[in-house]
This record gives sequence, structure tokens and C-alpha cells, in this order.
Amino acid sequence: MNTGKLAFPMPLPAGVGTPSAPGGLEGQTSQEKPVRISVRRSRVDGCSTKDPAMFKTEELQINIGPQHPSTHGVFRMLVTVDGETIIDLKPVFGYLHRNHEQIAEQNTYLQNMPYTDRLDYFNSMANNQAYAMAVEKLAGIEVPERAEYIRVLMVELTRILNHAGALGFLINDMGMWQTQLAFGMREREKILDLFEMASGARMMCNYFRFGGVVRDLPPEFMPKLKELLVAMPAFVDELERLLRENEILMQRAEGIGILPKELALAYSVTGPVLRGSGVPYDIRKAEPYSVYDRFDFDVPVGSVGDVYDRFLVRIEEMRQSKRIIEQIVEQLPDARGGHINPRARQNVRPPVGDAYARIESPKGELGFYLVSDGSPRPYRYKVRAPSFINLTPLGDMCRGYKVADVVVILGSIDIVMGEVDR
Amino acid sequence: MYDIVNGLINTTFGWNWPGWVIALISHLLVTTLLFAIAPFQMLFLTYYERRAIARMQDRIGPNRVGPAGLLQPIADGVKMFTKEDIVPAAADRWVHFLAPCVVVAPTMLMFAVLPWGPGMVPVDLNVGLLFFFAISSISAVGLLMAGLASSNKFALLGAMRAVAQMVSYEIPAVLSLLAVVMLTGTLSIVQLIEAQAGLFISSADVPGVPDLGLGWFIFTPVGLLAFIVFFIAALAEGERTPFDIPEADSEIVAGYMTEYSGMKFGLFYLAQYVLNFLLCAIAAVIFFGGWQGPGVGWLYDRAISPANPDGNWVFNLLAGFLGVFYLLAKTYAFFFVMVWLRGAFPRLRVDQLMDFGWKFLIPLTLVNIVSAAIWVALLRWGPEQGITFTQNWTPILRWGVAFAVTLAVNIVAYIALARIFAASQAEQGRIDLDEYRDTLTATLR
Amino acid sequence: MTVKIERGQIVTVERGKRTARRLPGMGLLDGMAVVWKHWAGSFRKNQGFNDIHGVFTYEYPEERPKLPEAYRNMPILLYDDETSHELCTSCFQCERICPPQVIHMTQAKDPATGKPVPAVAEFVIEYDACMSCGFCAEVCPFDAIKMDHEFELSTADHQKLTVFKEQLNRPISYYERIAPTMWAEVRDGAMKKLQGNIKRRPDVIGMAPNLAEKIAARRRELEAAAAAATAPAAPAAAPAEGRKLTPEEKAAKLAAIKAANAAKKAGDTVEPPVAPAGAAPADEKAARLAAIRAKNAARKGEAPDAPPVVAGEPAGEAPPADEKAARLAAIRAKNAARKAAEGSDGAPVEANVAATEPAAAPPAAGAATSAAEAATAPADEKAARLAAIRAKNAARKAAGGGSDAAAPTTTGNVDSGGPGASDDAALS
Amino acid sequence: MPRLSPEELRERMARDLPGAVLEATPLRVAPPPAHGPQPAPFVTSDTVVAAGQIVEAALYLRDTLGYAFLSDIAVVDYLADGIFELVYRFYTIEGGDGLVLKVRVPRETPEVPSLTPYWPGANLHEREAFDLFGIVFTDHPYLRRIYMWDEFEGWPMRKDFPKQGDKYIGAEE
Repeated sequence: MNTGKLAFPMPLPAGVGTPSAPGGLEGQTSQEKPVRISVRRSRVDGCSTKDPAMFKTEELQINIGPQHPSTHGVFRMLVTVDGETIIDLKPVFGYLHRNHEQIAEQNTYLQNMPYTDRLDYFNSMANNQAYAMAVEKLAGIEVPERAEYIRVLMVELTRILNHAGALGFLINDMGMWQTQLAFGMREREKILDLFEMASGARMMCNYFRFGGVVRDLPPEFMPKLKELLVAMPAFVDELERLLRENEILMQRAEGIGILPKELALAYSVTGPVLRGSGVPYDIRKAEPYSVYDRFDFDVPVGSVGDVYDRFLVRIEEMRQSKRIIEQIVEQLPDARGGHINPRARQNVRPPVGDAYARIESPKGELGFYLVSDGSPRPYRYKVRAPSFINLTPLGDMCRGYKVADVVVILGSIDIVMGEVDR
Repeated sequence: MYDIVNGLINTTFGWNWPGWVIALISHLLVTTLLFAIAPFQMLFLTYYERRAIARMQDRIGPNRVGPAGLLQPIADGVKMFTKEDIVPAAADRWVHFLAPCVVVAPTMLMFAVLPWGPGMVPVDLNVGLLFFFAISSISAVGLLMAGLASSNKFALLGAMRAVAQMVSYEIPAVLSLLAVVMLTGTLSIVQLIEAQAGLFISSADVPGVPDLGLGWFIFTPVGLLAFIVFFIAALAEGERTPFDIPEADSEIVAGYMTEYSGMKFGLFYLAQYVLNFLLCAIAAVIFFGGWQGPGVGWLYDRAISPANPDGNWVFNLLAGFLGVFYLLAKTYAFFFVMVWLRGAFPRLRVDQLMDFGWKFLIPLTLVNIVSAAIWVALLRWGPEQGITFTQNWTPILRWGVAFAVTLAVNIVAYIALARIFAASQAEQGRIDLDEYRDTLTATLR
Repeated sequence: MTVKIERGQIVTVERGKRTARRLPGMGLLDGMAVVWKHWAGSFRKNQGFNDIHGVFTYEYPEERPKLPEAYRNMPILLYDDETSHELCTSCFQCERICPPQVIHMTQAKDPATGKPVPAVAEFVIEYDACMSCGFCAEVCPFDAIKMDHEFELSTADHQKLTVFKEQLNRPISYYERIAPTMWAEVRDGAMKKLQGNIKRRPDVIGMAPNLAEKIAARRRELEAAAAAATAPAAPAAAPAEGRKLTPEEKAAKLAAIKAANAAKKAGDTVEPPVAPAGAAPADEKAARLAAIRAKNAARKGEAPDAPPVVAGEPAGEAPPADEKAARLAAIRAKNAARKAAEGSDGAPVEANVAATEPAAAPPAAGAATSAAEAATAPADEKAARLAAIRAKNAARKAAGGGSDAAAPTTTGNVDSGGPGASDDAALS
Repeated sequence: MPRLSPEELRERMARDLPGAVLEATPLRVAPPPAHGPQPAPFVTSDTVVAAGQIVEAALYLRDTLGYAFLSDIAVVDYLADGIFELVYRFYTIEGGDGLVLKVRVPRETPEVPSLTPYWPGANLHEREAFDLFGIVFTDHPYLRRIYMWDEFEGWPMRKDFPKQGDKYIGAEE
């Protein structure tokens, strides 16, 4: 292997720590036994079409999507198969394209806030936070402490609900008839109830404002949240018991859709996909924003980078989110001072300049790049959408696997088409 | 049925009609009944499945149409009938049309040999079991027709998967039944049931066991393993999770049914659910005694039957009701297990399915046949077959020894085969991870 | 394996089986056990947030979800139960902020004068394109637009989703029921603003159009008031005694304000007659209001860091932030000046006439018009005519209300209290 | 690895990659208004790199400085100045702030060497930039429209793209 050429100068820095010692991908260290997984992947180049002595087989092109039950929206994969083995896969986008960025450049800064909800409609709170942070950076707006805590609380709840849903969809794609999805949806509904209490809407929350949030948490919020914190570990434990050691799931997930660490970095994937590949990169730790530097939480990483690792990383992230929420409940400043509803900031006119703010959204790095020309409308508004970029390695991840694995790999990336197509 | 009709016409009314008329009447009656029952079974099963799986998912399930949603399947049927029947332009019209019929017909025929209660079997074929499985394979032809005629790639893939799966899983299913057939020495389903009288020990094996109708094969190690294998194979044949690969909705949309709509689609569904029902029923019949249960034998002894023409028809009715109740209860219990598995498991991939069938189930059934041979040798054979050391054993001791030996053989075989299978799965198709990573990252500059 | 980092650690997730399992297939049995537990537990309801078993379905049409107060679905317009006046003043804030631009409105105009009044004539929301963001309710300074809890909007008729004011109107009591604490927070301010706005709404403008009987009642009251005014000055004392909310008094108050305004402008240049002692309390209030308004106008006219901006001053000299305000002030000042110019001739006459006999109003107005024509340049003709009409109206109303002493009183008050007056004088 | 500020980066790149770093000239963000005060020009603090040397500069960031994670490629259309600015954003997996490389290309000939051969993750970013702005990335393996359909004409995110009415919807309006 051409290590000299490929290797990034520092495989993984010692400071943050790499999960794997020089042994490499399997997480082999002196103490640990190597992870044995089987990569059930056919060699594409060895398929019989190339061999004249063998039977002549025909390659088949299949369009998986845009109207397919498990493409998570209107998404098309142009798949070339030999029998059931994937030879090539090209994602085709654009069925949900609405030129979100152009729309946003016609709107004022505040008017864009509800539009960001529609990007990744599973995690509207996270989108709101990233956008609000970008505008605050651009206009130099301070956020009161309580508002920051509320924001982090909301985004961590969002992370739990996203992972609960994403795992449910992943398992659904594997063919378990909605059971885990129903369980995940049940928990998600509870969190949505909380969102509804605070923001007034379940999914399109539109809760954040520049320099705060719309309104303070209602008094009935905290008791409910504490109740939820009781249910959440039970839910996660049950999920693990139901699926973690399930032989069928392990058959379907282990060694499927491997994305090695180096490749994951080169492909710019972020979020659980990157961490599942073993790169401990979490923006909450790497570049703490908001008040994330005040909480203790772990960064789970995988060791192989297959579907199973992503599955496990998501489970662990739900636990860590719950941990953060518990700390927020403890630390939340209850002083009502520092108006967290900045009604005066309805017309933001940031000075000329640019700003980029990014957060660790449940799906990965969500960034907003804004250029201001001093008018109330952004001159340039660019979304760095995690689900979109995480789709880049899909072709490489699927090549050599079976048709049935494509949907599982896609499910493990966890995309939302609203964000992919924008 | 013949007995009842005969008794009714010739004995009660004293008309003395010839035997063939009575046979004709009874057969017509039976056919009519079955064709009425089968679709209703399917309708009820869809409702049953939906309600049960909804409960497993903390939902309620259909509860709007009729009391507790009982009329929901009727509403679905109405919807199916009133939907537009779309035939794709590129499809082969006739094959496309015929395929559902070819799929449904064999499932209906399979009812012919299914005994519902004591003396309640449409046709008591002496090769009933063979007939049952021979006929069931025909529907694979229909599936392939459907897939090919639709000229849809998903349909084609689904049909290929379906045929491969059905053909592969016939073998473990039949092999597992072979062990049971060896125990009884008959292929007649009625005789298979009758051999399961007794109380946890078949009275055929150990004479003198009280007959409570509980001498089921499931209580023998051979029968248990055969049942497990058979049930797994039945899941695959009935295209149930975790083997619902031919119609894996998340992968290939609806498989061979993709291009069907309206009642043709409904017919596929009908065939599938009826087949599931039949597989559950046959599992109940062969391993759980079918209509056997406490009281049925006692009642049937007093009823009109070829052996006892002077019986009372009331006992016919009672025995029939009780027998049918037992059979349906067992069948629905199995169907519940199917639903339960659907609620609990993801589905396998097609190659894993094949591996599982060929590399695990078939060896396991082969071992089971060996156990069955041991069982037969220990219980039935005597000096004339060359087995002399069991000569002086009491029947219960013979039974005990046979039970212990076969149990040990089967457990060891199961664990060993599972280990071997797991290891082979891990090794087979394994590419060294580093090498694999290299191939992936080689393109990087 | 784990690596320590700041405030946490990096954990490599543990793959596969945690324990050496006894038999292959135990993981499957575990999963089945979980599902069984759910099946067995599903014969009761889910107990709440901390319960993960039990049916959690809402059987929707029978079982309604309990919506939190903050819940927002579609915007509605509020009107006051008592007066049936709408809170909306058509300030266009919501129309401006609406991200999908689905709010449209027109401002109500006084049919007599054509001058916009703080009420909305028509208000349309396209529910089909509304994104329920709640910005409109958030920005509304009068708390007139709020988010409804009604979510059953599905219809087969697409046109129905373009919703007009009649369908948008909801009484405050309705909103108070669905969101008691949120309304309690804003109630006082909103009601105060509403009272202020009602005073500036002539006739039945601004009343919820779907309350036909209320409007009819109000019309009758207005007519009765007008009829009463034709009678001799006998009822003149009535407003002083009748304390609250008699329609006559309201009308009188309105008239007083109008007269006061007119007179104020007149009084800027012309020394007003001496205020008679013992003015009716109702008039006093109006006068005070006028004074406040004048003061406000003056304040607006002032640039924060500069002395009062004179109309003639070029706008460019002011700092950019205040440019707009300055220009606005200039325009306002100019208008006031113009009015003052014509008022100098017309208003005293009018006031006098109003005081003595209503029948004389038309000639007075005519005099005013001619005076204005004579006094101002042709460019101001229109404005002058407008002012004349307004003066006429004011006169008529003053006569109708029977508040003969109103005009002089107010002018006196304004003169002493309003720096705006001096402003106007300077401009003219 | 040291974390760098933009100034340090400019310094080091000027030393190690002569000619790559360009002077960051102020940009007029919007066309100047007819009246009223002129908006302030936009002076970026980030490193502006010559378009031809973006690959070298990016590889320098990756291989020498350790900024291996290409997070984002954004394009800004400065219509008044007639240029497109591409904003490349790099991070280290150590954490901390990222580094920004900006590339300015004329609007008439927007051609930039592609980073996709080195960062396959740049693939979709660049296709998006091509689709919405018409930036041509030379050496890109699969430079096709990504959101818009292949027959679409025009570059919808450019500032001079007609905002209302096009040949698909009401051309006459």
C-alpha cells in the first residue's frame, strides 16, 4: 500500500487521542484481541462478466428510487448490478431541490429562521442553532447564558430523537417490520411534546432567535423533562437488548459498508459516520461552541467503520446526550435576567463581512456560511449540509455488496432529503 | 364427511342411495366449505397479524371498521376489488394474468389433505404428506411467471429470489418431515395424527400410556429438532420475516408483486396467507397432534365412524368441534409465532438465507434423520432386524434410552453445526480487512 | 478502550457479544423476549413520559391531544369581546415579516375624510401557503394576531384556505381560553393600546364584521347621537354627567378630539379665546390626549443630537441613522404648517360657529376653503381642500356632540404644554 | 501540530509556496447604491490563493500543516467586482479553528483545478458549485449538474440569474 502517498501526515493526533494504536483499523492494541469481522463483499473485478470462459452474465442497471420505500425520500441511486452484486452506484440528487440558498438570499435574516427548519426536518433545533450562531457571529450578538443552556438542551434532545428515529429507520431498512421504529417514534413523540411546549411546534420549531430563544421554557417543561430522563435509559437499554446481539442484525451489519478511517477523512464525512469509522472528531469537543465546554461527555468511536459501528455509535451518543441533558438540568441558570427573548433583534443588519458557524448536528457538521453586505438580507447564504456530504462515499461503500446491503448502508448514513437537496 | 352424509341419508332418512352419490355429495360439500373457508382464513389472518404486531409495537392496530376493527379485512377486500387493474405496457399480458391463478390454485389444493378433526379429512391420501409438499412447490412457478411477465427489474429480482428460496427450503422442510415419517412409517397425514395419541409419550411407542391426545412428536427430541427446522423452513416458504426476502419491501419494493394491483395483488396476498395458514396447520398436525387433544379421542370413540357405525352423531359433532378447535388453536398459535418473529427480527440477506438453508438446516436435518433411525431402532426393532440387546427392556426403558440418546445426538449436533456454520460464515467471503482497506484507499492521491 | 480528553473520554464502542453466550441464537431469543414484553404490556395505556410500555396511541377523533399553550398552528385575528373592536391597526408589521408572504391587508380609511385610521379594512391570510412560523404573532405590537390551536383545516376546497377577516376573527375570550398565561402576560398592554385605537376609529370601522348585531347596535347609537345633537343645546351637559361608555359621550369625545386637533392647529398662530372655566371632564381627557400627541410629534421632530430639525433643512446634513426620522419630521411639520396656515383663517370661525349654531357650519367651511385658496400656493390646493373638509367634519361633529366649549379649551391646553406647537409656528 | 492563525498561514505559505498567496484586495459586496452612504468594502482576513495553485496550497495544508479535513467549499458571487470567490475550509482533526483558503476567479472564465482527486469528499461540493454557479473544476472526474436537470440552462445561484420568470415559468412576465 502506498502509505507515503495516502497517509495523512498525522494518522490521528496523540493529543485528542486515537482509539487505535499503530495496529490500525481493527483497534488492535497490545491488550485487546483483534476485532474479527467478515467482510462479505464480492470482488467486483473478479466477476464473471470479465471471464470469457464462464457463462456470460449481463449487467443490469436498476434505479433504486426516486420512489422507493427505503431511500428516505426522493433520492435515486443508479445501481449497476451483476446478479445481486453491486458493481457501481451513482447517487442522483435534486428531486427535492428548491434552491434554499437563493430563497434565503431574498429573505431577511430573521425570515430565514423558519426556512432552516425545513433543511433537516428531523432536527430543526440543530439547524436553528447553527444558523443563529452564524448570524450572531456575523452581527456580534451576545447570547445570555440561560438561552445558551436552553439551546444546548434542545439540540441534545434533538440528537436523541434523531438517533432514535435513525436507528428505527435503519432497522426498518433491514426488514424488521417497524418494531424498533415504533419504539423510537414513541420516544421521539415525547421529545416532540417537549418541543411543542417550548416552541409551539413539534417539528418546525423555529425556536431560536438571534441572541436568545423565542420564549423561556414554560413551567411544566422541566418536570416532564425529568420524567423523560427516566424513560430514556430504559429505552436505550431495551434497544440494545432487542438488537445489539441479534444474530440476524449482526449478519446484516457486520462488515457491511466499511468506510476506513483514512477514507472517511478524505471523503469529508462527519458525524456518526466519521466517528463510526474511528475518527474521534466531534465538534462539540474539537471546537466547543455555545456552552459545550461546561459538560462532561464522552465521544464514542467505532473501530471498523461498518454499519454495525455506526449503529453502536449512535446508541452510545444517545446515552451521552442524556448525560449532557442531566448536567443541563443541574446547571441551568434560573435567573430570569438577561432577556432571552430578543424582540428587538427582528431586523438584524450585520456589518459587511463573512462568518461561518458550524455545529455538531446529529447528522454531522452543519455549517452556515454567511456574507453580509450590510443590508438586512444575506448577500450569500451557504449551507454545509452533513447528510449531503456524507453521501459522497456511498458508491465506494456499496461496491461489491448486495442490493439488500445498499439500503442498509444508506440507512446507516442517515440522510434527510430536505437537507441533501436543499 | 362421507360417514356423516351416509349416516344422515341412508340411516336416518333410510333412502338407501348408492355410495357414489353420497361420495359426490360429500365431496361437493367439502369443496364448497373449503373454498368458503380459505379466503376467510386469509381475511382473518391479515386482521390477526395486524392486531398482534400492532400490540407488539405498542400500537392498537386496525380498530375502526366494525367492532374492534373486525371488518377491516372486508374493507380491504372491497378496496382491492374496486381498484384499477393495471397491466404494464411492457408486460406479457397473458402470463401476467395467469401468474396469480397459478400461485393461488396449489394453495387451495393443499387443503385437500388437511385433516380438520377426527374423521374430517377431505381426502385421506396414503401419500398425503407427499401430496402436500409436492403441490406447494407449484406456486414457485407462478411466482416466476409473475416476475418475468412484469418486465420490471425489481419483480425479476424478487421472482428469482422467491424461486431460489422456495426450492432451497423445500429440502430441509421435507427432510425434517422425513424423520417423522420414519418414526411412524406412514405418509398418510391421518395416520400421522393418530400416531400421536398418548400423554407426552406416544401410545404407539409405549403401549398402555393413557390416551389424552398428547403424545405429540414435539415431545421427542427428533420431533423437536424436526419441528424447529420445519418451522424455519416454513417461514422461508411462506415468505415470512426473517426470510421475506422475495418481497423485501425495503430493498426490492414488493418483489414479484411490484407490478400487480387490485385483485391480482390481492390474490398473491391470498395465496401467501393461505399458504402460511396451511404451513402452520401442517406444523400443528405433524408435530402437535393436529386435532389431538384431551377429550377428542374419547368423544370420537362414541361417534359414527367406519370402526363404529352405531355411534351417535352428536358425538361426531362434539368431537369435530373440539378437534377443529384444537387444530385452529394450534395453528393460530403458530401464526402468532410467525407474527412475533416478524416483530422481533430483521430479515436476512439472500445469500445468507441460502447459506443458512444449505449449510445449516440441511446438515441438521440429516443428523436428525440419523437420530430418527436410532429412535426407531431402539423402540421398534427387535431381534428379527438384528437388534437384540433391547430385547429384554421394558417399553418405557426403551423409550427412555431412545429419548436420552437422540436428545444428546441432537443437542451436540445443533451446537456443533451452529459453531461450524458461524465459523464458516466468518471465513467465507472474508477479505482481509487491511487488503480491503487498501483497495478502497488506493484511489486516493 | 478509552482515551482521556478534556471533560470526557473517547470510547471505542464494544462490538458484538458482550458475554460469551451459551448457545447460538440467544440474541434472537433476547429480542423475542423484548417484543413479548411489549405485547404483554400493550393491554394497558402508556402511563406517561417515564413509561416505555403500553399502548401509546391517541385514538384521535375521540381522544384529543392536549395542546400546550404555546402551540401554534395558523394565525388568527383577535377582537375585543366587549366593544367588538379588532385589535389590529393594520401596521403592516406582520405582512412585512411573513417569510412566505401570505399576509395581505388594506388599511381602513375614514369614509368621510379618506384619511387612514388605525383599523384594518381587509385582512387575508393564505392558509395554504402559511408555514406556521409564528413570526406574525411575535412581531405584532398590538397583540392582534395570535396563533390558533385549531389544526383540523383539511378541506377539499383549496379556495377555502384563502382566509378573510370574517373567518380570521376570534374573540379575545377564545384566545384567553386556549392560552391563558400567554394572554395574561400581554393583556394590559394590548387593551390599553386598543382603547387608544378605538378613539381614533370613526363610525363602525374596526369592528369585527361578523358581529352584525353589534355593528348594527353601534350604528343605531351613532345615529341616535346624531339625532340628539340636532336638538338644542340641552344635552350639552349630558356628557359631563353621564360617566362612562354611553354612546353619546363616546361620540362627543371623538368630536372633541377632532375639534381639538383642528383648533390646535389654528391656535398655533392665532391666539385662542380664553378657555371657559369648568370644562367637562370628558373634554379634559381629550385635551390631555391631544397634548400628549403633540408632544410626541415634537419629540419625533427632534433629532437626538441636534436641535429641532427645521423643515427647510436638507436631509443629507443629518446623520444617516436619523435621516429617515428627520425627513418624516419635516414632512409632518410641513403638513402641520400648512394646516396652521389655513387654520388661522378658518378654525376660529368654525369654532365660533360650532359653538353657537350648527346650521351655520357649511358657510363657515366655505369661508375656510376660500380663505385657504387665497392664502396658499396652488400646489397646496389639495391639502387645503382636505383640511377644509376635515374642518367641516369637525365642526359638524362638534355641533352634534354639543360640546360647544371643547375647542377653546383644548387649544389653551395645547398651547401651554406642547413644544410641538412652537415647532409648527417656527415652520410656518 | 500547531494551530495557525490566518496571518501565520499567510506567512508560512509565502515562505513555502512562493507566488501562491495573493493580496486580499477589498471587495465591493454589492453594487453601490445610487444615493446614500456607500457600504464599507469587504476586506477578508483569510488567505487568498492564486487559482492555479489551489491544489498545491491545499496539499500544503494537508501534508505539511495537518489540516486534512476539507469541510466546505462555498462560492460567493461578487457581481460588482466581476469575480467568484471560492472559500475552502480546512480543519484538523485535532480540533480548533479551521483555516480558510479563498480563490478568486473572474466571472467570465471561472475555472479552478479540482480537489476531487485528492479529497474525494470535494466531489459533491464541486459539483454543487458547478451546478449553481457554473464554476468549472478542471480534472473533476464527473462534473455534471447535481441538483438541476441536465438540460437546464443558466446558473441559478449567480447574482445575475433572473429571479422572476424564466423560460420554464412565465417567460413573458
